[in-house]
Amino acid sequence: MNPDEVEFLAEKQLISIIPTFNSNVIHLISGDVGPFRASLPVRVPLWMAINLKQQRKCKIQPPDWMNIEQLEELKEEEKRSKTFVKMPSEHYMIEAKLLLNYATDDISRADEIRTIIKDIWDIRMSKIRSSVDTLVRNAGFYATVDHLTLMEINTMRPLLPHALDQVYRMKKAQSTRLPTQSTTLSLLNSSHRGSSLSS
Amino acid sequence: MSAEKACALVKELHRNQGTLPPYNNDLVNEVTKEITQLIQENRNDAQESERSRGSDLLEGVSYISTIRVRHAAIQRNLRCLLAYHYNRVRSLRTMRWEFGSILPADIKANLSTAETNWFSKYSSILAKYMRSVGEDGGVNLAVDLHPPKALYIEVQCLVDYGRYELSDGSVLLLKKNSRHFLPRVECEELIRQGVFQHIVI
Amino acid sequence: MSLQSYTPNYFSIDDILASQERCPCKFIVDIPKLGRLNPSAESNDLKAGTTLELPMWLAEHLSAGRHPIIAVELPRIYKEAYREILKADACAVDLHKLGLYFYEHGLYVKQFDARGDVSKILLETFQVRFRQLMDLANNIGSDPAVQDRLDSLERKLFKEGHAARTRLNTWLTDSGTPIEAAAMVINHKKRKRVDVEDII
Amino acid sequence: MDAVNNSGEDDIDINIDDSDSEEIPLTAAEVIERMEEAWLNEKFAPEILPNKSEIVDCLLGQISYMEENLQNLSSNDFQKSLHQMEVDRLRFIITSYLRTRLEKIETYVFSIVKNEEERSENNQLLYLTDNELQFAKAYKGSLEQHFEELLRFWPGLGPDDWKKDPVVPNMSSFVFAKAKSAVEGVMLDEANDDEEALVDLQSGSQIIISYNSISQLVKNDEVCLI
Repeated sequence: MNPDEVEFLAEKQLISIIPTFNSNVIHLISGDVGPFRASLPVRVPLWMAINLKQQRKCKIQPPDWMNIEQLEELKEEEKRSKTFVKMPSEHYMIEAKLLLNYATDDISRADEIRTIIKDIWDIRMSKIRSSVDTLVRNAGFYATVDHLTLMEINTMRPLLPHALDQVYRMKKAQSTRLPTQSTTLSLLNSSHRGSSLSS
Repeated sequence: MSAEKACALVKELHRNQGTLPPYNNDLVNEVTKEITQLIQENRNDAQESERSRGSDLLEGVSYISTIRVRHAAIQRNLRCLLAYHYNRVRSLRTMRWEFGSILPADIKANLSTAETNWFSKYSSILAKYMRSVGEDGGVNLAVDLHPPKALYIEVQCLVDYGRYELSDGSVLLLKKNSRHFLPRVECEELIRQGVFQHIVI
Repeated sequence: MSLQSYTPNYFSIDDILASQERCPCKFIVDIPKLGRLNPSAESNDLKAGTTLELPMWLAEHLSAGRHPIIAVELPRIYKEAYREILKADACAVDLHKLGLYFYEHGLYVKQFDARGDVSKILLETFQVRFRQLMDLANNIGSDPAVQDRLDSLERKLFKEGHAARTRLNTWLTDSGTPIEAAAMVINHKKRKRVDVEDII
Repeated sequence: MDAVNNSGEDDIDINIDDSDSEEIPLTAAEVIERMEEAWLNEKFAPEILPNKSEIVDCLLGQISYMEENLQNLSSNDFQKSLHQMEVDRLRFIITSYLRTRLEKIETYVFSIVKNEEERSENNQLLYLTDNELQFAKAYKGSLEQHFEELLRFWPGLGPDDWKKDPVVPNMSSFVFAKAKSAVEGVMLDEANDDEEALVDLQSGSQIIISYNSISQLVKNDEVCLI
């Protein structure tokens, strides 16, 4: 899957904005949003928040976890832990990327936050690489990937599943032969096909 | 005998992955000739084996293993021949999605007559399917290939394209290097066809 | 975009090319009229006892069934001497040089190896070499020369992995991913450019 | 602004034909959620899955209703652009889903048509929609014709080996999956018959596993692919 498709899935997540305009409820197909009252926070899907922000119609309220203290703690925990730590958001990387790109002015200490999140991502990526290697070496036919976010899982594609597919092929019982070969019987039948001898 | 020519057809596709080389009529003819000859030889030998088995006087000659070797060669030639045509058709299919229903002239020139026919047949099968989806006259599956990010995007024209009509009826003159700010849905196909380049700021 | 990882099928170009790889075969019976299979002999018939290098598709066919015509031997690169080298340090071996279709050919060859050693060495080699393939695809401090030492199956995995990594890097660093021209359209333009250069 | 007052929160009466064949009224939001899930399942499953035409048709209906209403809005209405964005997003999922299915139908056309005919004979749930089946048959016909034309040179009866050994999906491909509820006793496919093992999945747990171990669970909506 393309990373922008994963991003697309994450964009339906709700986030708080502070609108600079007034408007009635908007009846989207996916449900109602609003009403919008200037300076009163309201929850909208992420894609809409970015869209409104680009039109300078709102400020975005960063999610609670997007602060230095909490992220530092998370980073330390991720370093200490052998397994993957549960992230405060299912799409932490995407939210961070979008907000840091489009709403930097709404986030305090944005640059530091960017660095810490990148650190956390990198630590997790390196854990992912060693687990992928272990999985292929052990020829495991099943593994849990709990606490990994969708974007992180997607970074294992296509290498991990495709490598396991090949391991599986190689492990398959010795006796199996490819189906393309014909047996002696059908061979003689077809070599006589159309010849005048076939009675 | 060892299906070298047939394999050369397949190698030709392997060397040209991602494009469609000219249809190799000569080589295809040589392969079909080889197959026809092998079949004929096998028939003759089968008859001779049968005849000698029928007569008590002669020491029977068995061509069973000869026939078997040739049969393997026939099967192999056939497989390569079909794989050549199958994989070419699969490329044509991809081209229908990427270039649209009208192929560039130099690509068209690389097709056999049968392939040209197949291409138009595929185009109409596909169009018929797209029209049948939903209840309101169908869905165009050749657009909306990417998750939408913005309603309007900036594009630069890469060729002198000429007049281009938008869905609201207005007409644009597309010149090489001209820049436009257009609804994404209106540009997507031209970007895929290499007329526009999407400018990301 | 491919729907799934490599799986051989009747129309598969890779499987056809892999089954073109040869192995030594000894004829058990005479084959009248087919002396021409042996380029170094001039007789009309092919005599029992002759050993020839036959492509796998033919070897497989002629050795099958209740009345095999030939006995197939292991190709050199799957014999013990080479297996020992692979066991010692699979990562150091230039598989590409050993056989373009090292794994695919091996998967055919293993049916002629009753003891299962070939099967085992294929799997072990793949598993041991996977890490360097993955690192290479992810651009992480791997020697780029490694790419030339991959066999065709590994090369396929590398290409897919590398393409995915490039998309991810673009996503991580750029503000938005541009919509791009279709792959065949790009190839078509490239070729046109080459043609023009030929004329000039 | 009431021109665009559609059934955002009302129940939409669509009949999802589940195995227990109850009529479950769904909200539009739930329909979208199912569409997303169907999209991902179809994207990652090696085989073609039972069609979700009732969801697709329902959403397409919502989209055309919305687009009709949008025509009455002035183009600088900022609400219009939000509605348009949402419509584009939904259209992307639907078309991507349908494209994935078409691609599978083309790639595996011989086995898909055959399996579908067997299902029809046995009165089982059909996987393809009517128009997909029509497309599949026409596509198959076009290939057969192309090959038959090519094989006209063949002395006597032309061969049909290529029909017997069609391209089939690799059902043991590895996929990522998530348990929607707790599932007990998933049979692992260990490539060797003698090494079968069972695993239990907790609700919400994520795994990588070979598709044939969970294909039925995906179709029953107990597990989704991610």
